[in-house]
Amino acid sequence: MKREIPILLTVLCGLAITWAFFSPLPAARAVNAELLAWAEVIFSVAFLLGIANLVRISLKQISARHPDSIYKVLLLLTMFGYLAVGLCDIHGWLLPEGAGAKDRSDWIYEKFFQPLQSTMFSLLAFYIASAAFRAFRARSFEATLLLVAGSLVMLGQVPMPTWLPESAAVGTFLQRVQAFLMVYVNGAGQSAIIIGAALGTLATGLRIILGVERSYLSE
Amino acid sequence: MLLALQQATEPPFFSITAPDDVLGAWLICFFTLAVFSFLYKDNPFYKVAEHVFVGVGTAFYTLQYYEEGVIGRLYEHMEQAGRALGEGGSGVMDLGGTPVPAAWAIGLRSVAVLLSLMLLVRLFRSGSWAPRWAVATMVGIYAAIKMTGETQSKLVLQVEGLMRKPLVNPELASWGSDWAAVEQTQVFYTFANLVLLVGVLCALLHFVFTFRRGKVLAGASRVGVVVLMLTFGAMFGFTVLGRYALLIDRIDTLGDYTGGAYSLAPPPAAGSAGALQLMLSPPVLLAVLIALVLAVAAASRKRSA
Amino acid sequence: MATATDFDRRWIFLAIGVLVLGLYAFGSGAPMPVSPYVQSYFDTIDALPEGSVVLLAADFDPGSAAELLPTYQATIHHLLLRKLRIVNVATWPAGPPFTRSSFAEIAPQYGAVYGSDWIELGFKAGDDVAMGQIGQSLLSSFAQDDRDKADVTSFPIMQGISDSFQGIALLITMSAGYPGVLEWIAQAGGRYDVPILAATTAVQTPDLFAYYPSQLQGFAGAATGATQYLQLVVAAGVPALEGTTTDNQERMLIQTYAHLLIIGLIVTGNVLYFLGRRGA
Amino acid sequence: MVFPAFTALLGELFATAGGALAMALSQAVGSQAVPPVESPWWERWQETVIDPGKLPTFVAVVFFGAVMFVAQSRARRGVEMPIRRIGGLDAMDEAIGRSTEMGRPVLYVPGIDEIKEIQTIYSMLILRHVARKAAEFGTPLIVPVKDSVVLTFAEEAVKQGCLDAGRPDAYIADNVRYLSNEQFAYCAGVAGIMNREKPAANFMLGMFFAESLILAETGFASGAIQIAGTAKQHQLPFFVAACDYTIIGEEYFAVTAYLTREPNLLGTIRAADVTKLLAIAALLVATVLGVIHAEAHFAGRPSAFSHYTDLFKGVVADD
Repeated sequence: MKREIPILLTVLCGLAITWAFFSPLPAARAVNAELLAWAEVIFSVAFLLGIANLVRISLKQISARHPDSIYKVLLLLTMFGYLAVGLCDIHGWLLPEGAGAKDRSDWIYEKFFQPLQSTMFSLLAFYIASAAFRAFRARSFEATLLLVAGSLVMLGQVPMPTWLPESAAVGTFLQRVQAFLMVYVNGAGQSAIIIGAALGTLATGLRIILGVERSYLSE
Repeated sequence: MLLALQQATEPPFFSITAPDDVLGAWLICFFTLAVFSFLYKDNPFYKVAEHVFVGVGTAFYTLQYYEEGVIGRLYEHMEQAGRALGEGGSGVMDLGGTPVPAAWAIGLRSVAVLLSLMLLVRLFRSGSWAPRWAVATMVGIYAAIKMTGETQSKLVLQVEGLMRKPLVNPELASWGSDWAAVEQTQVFYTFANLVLLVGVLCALLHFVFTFRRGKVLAGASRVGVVVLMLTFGAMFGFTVLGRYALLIDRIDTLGDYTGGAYSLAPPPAAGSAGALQLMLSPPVLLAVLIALVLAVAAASRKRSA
Repeated sequence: MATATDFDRRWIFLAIGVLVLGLYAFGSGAPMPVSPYVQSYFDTIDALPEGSVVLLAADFDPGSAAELLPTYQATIHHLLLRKLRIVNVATWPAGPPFTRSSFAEIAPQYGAVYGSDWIELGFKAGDDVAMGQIGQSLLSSFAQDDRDKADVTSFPIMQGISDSFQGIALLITMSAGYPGVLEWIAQAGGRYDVPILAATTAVQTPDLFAYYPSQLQGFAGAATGATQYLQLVVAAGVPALEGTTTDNQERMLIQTYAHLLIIGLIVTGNVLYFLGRRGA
Repeated sequence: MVFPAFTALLGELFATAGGALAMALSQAVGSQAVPPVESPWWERWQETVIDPGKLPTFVAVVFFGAVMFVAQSRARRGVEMPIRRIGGLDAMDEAIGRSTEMGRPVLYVPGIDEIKEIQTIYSMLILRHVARKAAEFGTPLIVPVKDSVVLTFAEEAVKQGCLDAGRPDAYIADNVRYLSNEQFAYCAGVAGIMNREKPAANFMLGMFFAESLILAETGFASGAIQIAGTAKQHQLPFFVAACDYTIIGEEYFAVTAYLTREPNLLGTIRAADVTKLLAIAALLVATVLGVIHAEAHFAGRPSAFSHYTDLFKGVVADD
């Protein structure tokens, strides 16, 4: 009961989708669309569980007088506040007159979520600079190749400063070298990596839909 | 000069319909500067920003998946099927472009409802077997989707795509005259595609593990590593480009809010420099405040240490 | 380890901050040469006959909007300039707000009418699964449009569209990662021979060269591709974008000095490291 | 030629079975009628069983499955299957030994993705091996995780590792720590461990995203030997530039096969190798044909080269 039925479900759904992919029949498209909808519904509900986990851990830290508990309260307030506004927008409750359907959630999105996420990622520009000085060493032939190619591509992607003599010619030359490196050498490397990754996905996918790979079940 | 020009229309203090409002400007500047303050040291401003980010982020993605996965795929689907089954309805529904009897549509979709409910059991009894049925279904569907799609486009069509880059193109002139034309010549074309072909073959051979390493395989693997390292170099170059594009955009956003309309100070009398107004504009004022608080905290810690 | 690397890395952070802020306030840009794959992104759109329907996917979020929003808005300008009709979808939840704000600003400039010149179908969950469904049958993937919540088939723009991308001349995606252009190629390009164009973030751009030009007709990669494409669209007759273009050119100049600084840091870091090792 | 005979047989088999199954299913689902049966198997086959555009993918999947099955059964029967040396693996013992001499802990970061990502599952297999080595050397092993489900898997792997080394007492529950489920908060937490507890060996194996740069740099600055590995290519440039040893792309999957010698894994690697060699052969044939038929190809005339590449596109050229 615990393991046989789930594995049977995985194999049945996996083979149904595979049959639907290869079969030209109209019935295949219906089967494919239905199973895709199942996956979407289950994935959405599974995502709701993510909230339960986050709330449980935050409440545990608040009750345990964790030094950061004031921030955990802030986390829960902003989360449930945005959830409440979002739900009202989706179902159209308490809609202020003159405002579009999604304006309230868009406002929270633009003033809270957008600046926070993009600034978090922009910190990496600083970390790359400190890593460039402190950690990127030409310790081996391979690492040296990487740093040289990286520098070449960096220079080939940007306009040359105008005070540089012949900046236009140098700029075009570097861009041509970078284009050759990208289209042919990087093209070759990427193709090999992509074919390798596809074989990995094919192997793992086959083992999952034939019921051989079961490690995801033993949670 | 990139400093923002005066806003044409006067932005309201708070409005959810206007593209920009003063309260929004102050919030954006506070969160941007609070995250940047982490570069100096982890501090209360950063902790506020980090926890608001986790709260708002979790809520945002949950709303999207609720609206699409639960409302869209369940509620609206069942409603549509119900209308089709009703007296005026045709009894048939469209599913993936194929007409399907509405009764079947409801029956099949309720299986997804059942599986989702089994997933929720994990909230009450953590060790129970029920959630595994839902996870197993989802994993089976996604694994098959990925396997079929990627075998087609990343294996078969990728190899086929490489074949369509032949070594010889008879239509090209054999030698070029100036530098710009050299790329249109036969010699460059053949050399470039030879580099591509040999590069792919050697990189693939580098990832062959279970065959005995003869001289040929070891040599090809060496060339393969060179190709891979140049590829990683190219990716490194592009990552640097991307991160700085993002940083410049954040600084540009702060620049936009130095405009007078957002500042606490009233617009300057004609002719006098807007220095006071700039000082009290959201980015500048908040930056100074945060720096002051951190400096005072650092000084008091040094005295007490 | 070498003492050279023990010094406080915040000096480097300060150097980066001063460089970027200084150049942002006082720097000025210059036009760039256009790479072949960006030129073919422009030419593929230009070659479409008037009135063809284009599927435009906003697959990005705030974190990647800095690199993709300029190209997204320039593409909308370019499509409306060439009198092409746009069906907007998104496989990233954070996409639709950008679609709403961009069309609210750009559509009036071309007198575009919602429902016949463009339509917003909103977000579809399911990653590659969603793309497979959109490719398989667009009409059943979106029962209602995202703006008026009206039945999709009631809009004139959707009339000519049926399953397997029939009626859709071109697929363009603003791709920030997964799901993105690679999954569109797998789920749509691999099954229905619809031409695909993409604008991508810098991190994802190197992957695309393996697909160009056999499975991906053209792409505007990273801020560089965005700037070059903006130059082409302004030259094609979109004065409204001149401001954004000079902005982007000024940003590219900041990138130039930032890259020179990074290369300088790598070189000095290695020189000190090797001197330190030989000296110790 | 063997090929047409084989497809004829397969076609007949599929057409009858496939046709019946498809007919039953489409009747049940109520879609339009299926074409009459008497047309030759090839037309029926195209209508009912397999879309001709997908034929090459179908052949690829069936071929790969067959080779994998054969290789796995041979591996189970103990047929020796050599796996080439991977730099990062030999350095593992040396790195853990160094930590023991310096009396410092070992750090193992299993990536930041959930358990459904295959790289995270394989990272647990490697973690068990590293835990065994650490227990044998008697060095504490710290495992920070970002996902509560991965936490349970990691605890299990370390416990098993200590048992494998015959030292169940070496397992310290507090050393497997759930830090945060937010990417950069987790990264700040791991950086804190690197700076405070100063591990002398850092293993970073699994699925990483933008935070890999911060981990690699902080680890380098703390003076630890760093061995990193991931299958996805995006984070490899930073690992190669900042770490002592890097396990690249598919080498990552070979690590688990190399360490565990599990027949399933060995069979998979073997099948991937055989398919790669076949892809290389197919490419070489295409190159030769391409040179011979260059004029025809660019003039758009059908030639042996165009027929050959069409095979991979699945378009059956009706010449």
